[in-house]
Amino acid sequence: MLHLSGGATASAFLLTAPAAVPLAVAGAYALATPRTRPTAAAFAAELTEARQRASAQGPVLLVEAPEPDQVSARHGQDWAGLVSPAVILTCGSLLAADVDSGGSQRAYSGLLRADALTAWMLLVIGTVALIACGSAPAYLHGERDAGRASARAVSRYHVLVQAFLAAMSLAVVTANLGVLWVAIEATTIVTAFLVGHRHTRTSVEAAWKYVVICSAGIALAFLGTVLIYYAARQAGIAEAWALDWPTLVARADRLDPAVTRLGITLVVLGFGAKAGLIPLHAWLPDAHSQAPAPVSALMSGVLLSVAFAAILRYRVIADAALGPGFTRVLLAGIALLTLALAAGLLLAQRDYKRMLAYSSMEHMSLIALAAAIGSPLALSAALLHIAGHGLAKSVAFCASGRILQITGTARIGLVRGLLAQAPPLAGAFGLAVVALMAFPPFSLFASELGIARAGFAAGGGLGWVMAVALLLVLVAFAALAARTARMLLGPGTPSEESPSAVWPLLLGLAACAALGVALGPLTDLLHAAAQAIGG
Amino acid sequence: MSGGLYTQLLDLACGAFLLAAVIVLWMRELASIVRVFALQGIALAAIAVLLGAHEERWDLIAVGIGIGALRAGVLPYLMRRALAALTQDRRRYADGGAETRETQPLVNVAASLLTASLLTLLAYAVARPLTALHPTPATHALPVGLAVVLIGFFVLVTRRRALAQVVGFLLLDNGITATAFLATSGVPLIVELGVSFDVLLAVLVLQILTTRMREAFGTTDIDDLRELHD
Amino acid sequence: MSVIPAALATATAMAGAGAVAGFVLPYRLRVPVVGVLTAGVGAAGGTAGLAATGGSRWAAGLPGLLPLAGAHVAVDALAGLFMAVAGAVVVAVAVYGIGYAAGHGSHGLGSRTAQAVLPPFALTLVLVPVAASVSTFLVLWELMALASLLLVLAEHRERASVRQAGVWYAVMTHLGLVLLLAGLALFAAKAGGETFAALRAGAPTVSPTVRGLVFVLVGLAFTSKAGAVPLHAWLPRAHPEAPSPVSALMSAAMVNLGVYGIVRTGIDLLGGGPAWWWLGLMAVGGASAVYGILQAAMASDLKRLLAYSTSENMGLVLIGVGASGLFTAYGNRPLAALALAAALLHVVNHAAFKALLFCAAGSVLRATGLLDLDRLGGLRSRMPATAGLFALAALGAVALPPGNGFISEWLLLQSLIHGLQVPGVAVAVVLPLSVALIALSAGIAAAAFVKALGVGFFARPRSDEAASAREASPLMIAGMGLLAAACVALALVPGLLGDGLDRAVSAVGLPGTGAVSGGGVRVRLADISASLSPLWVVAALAAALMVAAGLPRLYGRRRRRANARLWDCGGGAPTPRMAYTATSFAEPLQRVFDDVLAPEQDLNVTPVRESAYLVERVRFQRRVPDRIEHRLYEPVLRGLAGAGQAARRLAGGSVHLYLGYGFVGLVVLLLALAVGW
Amino acid sequence: MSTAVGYAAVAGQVVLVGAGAPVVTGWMRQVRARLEGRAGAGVLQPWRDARKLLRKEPITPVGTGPAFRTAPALLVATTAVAAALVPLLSTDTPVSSHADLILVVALIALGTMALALAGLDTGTAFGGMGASREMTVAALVEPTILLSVFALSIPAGTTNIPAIVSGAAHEPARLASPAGLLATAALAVAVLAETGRIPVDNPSTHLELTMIHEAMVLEYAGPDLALVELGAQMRLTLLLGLLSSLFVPWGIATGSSWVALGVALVLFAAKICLLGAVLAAAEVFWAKVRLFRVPELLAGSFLLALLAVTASYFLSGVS
Repeated sequence: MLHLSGGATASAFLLTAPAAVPLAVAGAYALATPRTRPTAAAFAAELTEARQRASAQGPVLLVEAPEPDQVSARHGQDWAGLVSPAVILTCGSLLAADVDSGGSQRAYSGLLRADALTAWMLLVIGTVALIACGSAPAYLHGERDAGRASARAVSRYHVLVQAFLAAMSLAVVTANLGVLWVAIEATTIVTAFLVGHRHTRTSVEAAWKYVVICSAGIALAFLGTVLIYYAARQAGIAEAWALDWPTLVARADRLDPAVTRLGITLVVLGFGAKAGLIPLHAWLPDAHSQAPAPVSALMSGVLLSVAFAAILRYRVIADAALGPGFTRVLLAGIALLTLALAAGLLLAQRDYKRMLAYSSMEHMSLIALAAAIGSPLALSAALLHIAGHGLAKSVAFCASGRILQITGTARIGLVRGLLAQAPPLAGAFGLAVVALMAFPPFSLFASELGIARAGFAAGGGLGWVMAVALLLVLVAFAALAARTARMLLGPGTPSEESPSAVWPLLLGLAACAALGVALGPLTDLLHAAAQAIGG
Repeated sequence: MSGGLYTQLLDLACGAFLLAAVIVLWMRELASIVRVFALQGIALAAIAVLLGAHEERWDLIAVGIGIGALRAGVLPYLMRRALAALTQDRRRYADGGAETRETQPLVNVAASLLTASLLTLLAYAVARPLTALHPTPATHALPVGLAVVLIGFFVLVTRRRALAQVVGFLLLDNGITATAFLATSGVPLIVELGVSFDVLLAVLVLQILTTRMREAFGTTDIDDLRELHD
Repeated sequence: MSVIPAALATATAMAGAGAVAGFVLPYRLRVPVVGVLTAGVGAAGGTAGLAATGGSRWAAGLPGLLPLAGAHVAVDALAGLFMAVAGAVVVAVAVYGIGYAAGHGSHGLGSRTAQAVLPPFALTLVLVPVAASVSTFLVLWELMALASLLLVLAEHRERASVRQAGVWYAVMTHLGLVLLLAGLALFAAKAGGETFAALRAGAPTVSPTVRGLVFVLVGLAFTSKAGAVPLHAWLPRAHPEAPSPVSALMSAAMVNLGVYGIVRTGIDLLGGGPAWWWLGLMAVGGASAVYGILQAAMASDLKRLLAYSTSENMGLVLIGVGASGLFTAYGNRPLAALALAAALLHVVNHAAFKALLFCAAGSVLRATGLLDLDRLGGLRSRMPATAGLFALAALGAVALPPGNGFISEWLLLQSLIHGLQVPGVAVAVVLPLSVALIALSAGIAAAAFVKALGVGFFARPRSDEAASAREASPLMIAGMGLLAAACVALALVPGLLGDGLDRAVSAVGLPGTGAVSGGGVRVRLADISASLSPLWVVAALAAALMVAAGLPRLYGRRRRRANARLWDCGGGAPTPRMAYTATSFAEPLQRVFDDVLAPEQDLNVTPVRESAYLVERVRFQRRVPDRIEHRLYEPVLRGLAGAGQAARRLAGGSVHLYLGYGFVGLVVLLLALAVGW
Repeated sequence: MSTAVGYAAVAGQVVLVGAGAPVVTGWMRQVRARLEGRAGAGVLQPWRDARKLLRKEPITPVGTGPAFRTAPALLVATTAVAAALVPLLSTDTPVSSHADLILVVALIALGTMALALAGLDTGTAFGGMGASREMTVAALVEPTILLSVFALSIPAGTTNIPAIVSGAAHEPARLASPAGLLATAALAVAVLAETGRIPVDNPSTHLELTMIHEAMVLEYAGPDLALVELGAQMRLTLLLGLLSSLFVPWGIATGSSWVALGVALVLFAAKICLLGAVLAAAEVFWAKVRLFRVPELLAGSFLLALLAVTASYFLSGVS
């Protein structure tokens, strides 16, 4: 691999690395798990620990004082997690340079394939992962200090996060719809333990809901995939290519409409579950509120979008086979319902991590709405929205994790005067929420503007849908503004907070703002990506 | 194998497959449910093998056997182990007896069966275009797969025991696999492998979570999982 | 011709430098540096505006900026007028702001955030009129909203009410954005392009229904920004809670942009419309004028009073704009131009005196920590400069000669009175009503500002804080002085604005009027003539005043004034507590307008413990709530709260429920597919 | 030549209003006294009062400020300027192009406001009370006057008073129209309110329950009080003159001849005396309205004015 002679090898490397490197890092973490104690004993200790916690119905502080030399080692370990985001980002940009004029790169006989959408998504994954992994050391440090994380738990955390990144990267670089499904299901399994990593009642509950609901949903998506495959086979596509996305797109007009319709419905429902769309959305607030903050950031920032990117891929097939009307109605309906639900639940929200989770649903439904509109402008806006939301939401979640550590509560009503207490952190959180409320210069404004413009331009009732959506967004905005203001504003006494923990957050905010001002070199990529999914 | 025999055997297998799903709905003792589920796995394997034999594709037969091993062997084994763990704990938890029975599903048995029949009808209605696209004995049986998917989902929704929910999820999965076989004689191997692996992992995850739940909540009644809400 | 881009680039660069300086510099340095840079932004923006009102034009496209749309900018005389006003206000307020923020610790306006946001806010005030496409406009509009929001929140550590105000402001401004976005996006979609040029070109092809819808949506949004009813609720909250320089900027520069928006979209881009648009706009304007000033007359918080007065003045401006549109709809373009000129002149005048009023109120706040008129008083001797400047501005606000407000209101009345030449029953009913409303609001405005000045600054201090007040710092007075000079200039020689005003009016396609020229205001149309010479009025008044003041000296024998105790009908030397308060001053008016204001009162009688017949304490409380808010907003808020509580049940925690959603969703969709989509 | 007459007319108006105002008040008091069966103090008594007050020592109550000291002079000054503008004697004066009706109304309001501020400046309960009531009344009177102005300016097509007056003098039919009558009635009520006469205010009362104007000026003494009184009397004269000019315009010089000016002077004196007598007589028979019912009265006149405008529009619009 080191000897990159031919273009094919290079592209194969670029396509493989985003998934392989995180996997390798995960493996390295797994091997480097501290072996100071026999594994079985550690397990037993952990088990008793968990039981004691359960009996006390709350976290019991079992502080294991780290030895001095271990501390630096652990810090290095925490920072090593930045390798994979860096690799994903690099591969994403290198691929972007290749495909931003509309071409694509293939490897392993089409199993892996990168077009502009892939590059775009890789860039988003890489950046969000950079923020999440960059703020992980501070978060883990806080967890260790509070005695909530043993060395083993931290190590397992790293392994799972890296595996999670690998699964998501695989989901965007594969061209095979079956592999895409496998990769997305894999994210569920990997993150289940991250959601439940604290062994408390609530985290177990969240993990159970997460796994059951997502697995059920994703199973439906598989059924849909099977039906599409069936339709493809009946349309005369060979077995090897019947799940190949480019082939399906090229020959979608020959697919049987009735079967495709059924398949697409199931796929939208199924991947919609992972994307936080109604009706299988309910895992989302629970999982996001229980997962460690960096993981919440990853889940909300990219996992949802990766799942949605799958829907975008299927949408191209469906539109070619059925005309745009079907997915439009389906997606618009789902988007509106989701938006209404998210807005309603934001209104009386009392937990700030759940608040952020519902805000994710709000934004995913906007993206879904853009997909329903389906014009080039709308699709570009959707992709830009994916990026902007990923950045802003990951910053918000990472900041919320630190806030949780500082204040010790996730209740909005119990947090006061945060700006006075921890100005840099609260400032980052506030700005992230401002970005999520779609104020310029953050890119979410530009994308919402684009979606609205596209929506009114589309006609055929979508104007009304857009109007209702805008009203619901207003409701969500009001709820978000009131809650956040309550947390941040007011008098407070300054507390110790190292500003160094805030740099990943500021980086994310700066990136989000920069995207909102000018896309610069990404302009072509965005347009090519929108073109790749039918814009 | 003659066409008629093949059709009859296939129909028989599919009937058994559907019947097993309905019986799961009927049963209350978790151990019996697991047993029925294993039988369904065998029926599923039979479908795959029959299809393979009909089309004279040895790889399909192999896949069928593999699936049979997974669904009738490994998965029931894992669940039985989890069940055994629950039973062993009886002394520690006073209500242990209730843990192995689905005493009070959210919808009672009679209504469940009625719903199952309605769902089957729905599956037939939905599957019409599927059959029409390529009418063969196999695709004629497609509604069975869809019906099992729906019934599995229904079990998932209405059963209160963690393990019963796992079974529901697996029924759903069985239904999908059956659909895949009946419609297209199975998806490509790499996908099939991935799917099976994922299902296995999902069950493992759920099993571990069941244990943790038992530790944290003292029960595996899913209805007690209500601490996270708005 | 290159003045405008150069000036705008300078302004942008200075704003950027100011933002950085606000973050980086230590407290002692940052306030003066940011202040100077902000003033620079204002000066540069004002220069660009003046150049535009002087006849320059500039347009450019910046496709690299602003994803998915690209930025388009253009400056014409109309934009120039608003830029010039904003720039001038920014300069004066920035100078004032240095004095305001200095020496009061690094909280509030002196904090890093506030100082860093101030220059960009000034920039957006200047830049909003520059936008020449829907996206550019909305981006700048929202940037302005965000910057002002952050500034409104600057003093959140001092008062809990700031948070409330901030949330209200944020939500209302977002409501405005939603309306604006819907309206403009719809317009752009139907007109086939989102640059203003495309909109202008495509407007005639858009169906009347859509045009009407666009106008209603956009009009609601812009009137909300202008602080007109019914979407005014943010204004009386945000303005009092913001630091005073910010209130001044918001009230004197930001609200104007609502008017700009209406003129730009309604008259320019949509190219005018049927009479009902403009009748509606005039109704909104008239209601705001009277309702705003009534609330102002009832308010006892000085800044709240000023905020409601902004509502009133914007109402007057909207009446003018509406009349202009109405006359255009009936084909009388010279008269339309006159009405528009009057409205724009009032925008300028209002900016001058309202900025000064808010600054003076800020000085009072800095000196006493109070804004409650009931507890102020006697400031004229402790802070004479501030009191004098407040009086000067108040004279402008009550629209009496020789104040500057009089000239524009006079012009407005002239346009309405002569509007009766235009045939049509609607006109016959609406114009007299508008005149009546303007007159009524002027009358009540007099009462309101007599209260503000007389109770707040005259008489004797009613609290220790007021008694120990100290005059504002020289920089604050200098800033106010600039504004006062503007007020005086506008009052004496409004003709200075003449050409600029004409060009602004002709920029939207109406003929120039030459209404304001030379030293006087002259209306000369086909068969009307009326004129007003402010300089003559002032000279005559001054002469008469000298004569009247000299009369006793000529006639009387004793020239020296002797001091004596207050007589007070023999009661003599009453305590400050016995003086009339703002609340009692407003009581008769409140009685008159009982039905409109619907005051709420509580009477609590606490009897002595031993006997039910002996009263220990009587507590009487009366509040004048914002009735529109009561009727319009509270049901919505209650409904939303109810919806929120109801929605919580959807996330009840049961995994069965959650799976049930999925199951039902699946079954419903399958059924739909089965019965044929 | 014409300018000389014009300047003479302006000067005559100002001097007439300034010097004649106490006489008009004296005349009204005399008429009233006679009607009430008293002998009365004589027509010149207000003059004698003014002279007495002017000779007294100027007093500044402790705790009052510049507003208190300048208000009397401002009151007189605004009225004097208004008197110069209103065509009491001639419509053809050098200032007639500035003689805008809105400006005149605003100048009168400015005087009212100055006095109200002075009342508040004393810091006494009475001063505040008077100011509050005065401003309440003024707030309602101002729109009434403006609307009447509006009604009258519609036929003339301008708000320039000389133009309105000369137009009316040439076309008497305008005044006899329903609009003209309604406007007259409305303006009459407004004038009563603005000048503080019964039934709105009682100029000779000092009861705190009822007084408006007097409460504001309680602290004035000596020359200041003289100016305040003079100002009030001038306003009364001016407004009566305005009423007469607008509704009985005959006799006012429209050209520039000394004879016409002389005739106008005589006729003006006669008109004012007649109006004053009518007003005084009415005051004898009317009672003062309760303070809190004053707004009803004013609202009524406001409606009359509005009706006048609408009627005037429809009547002139039909043709």
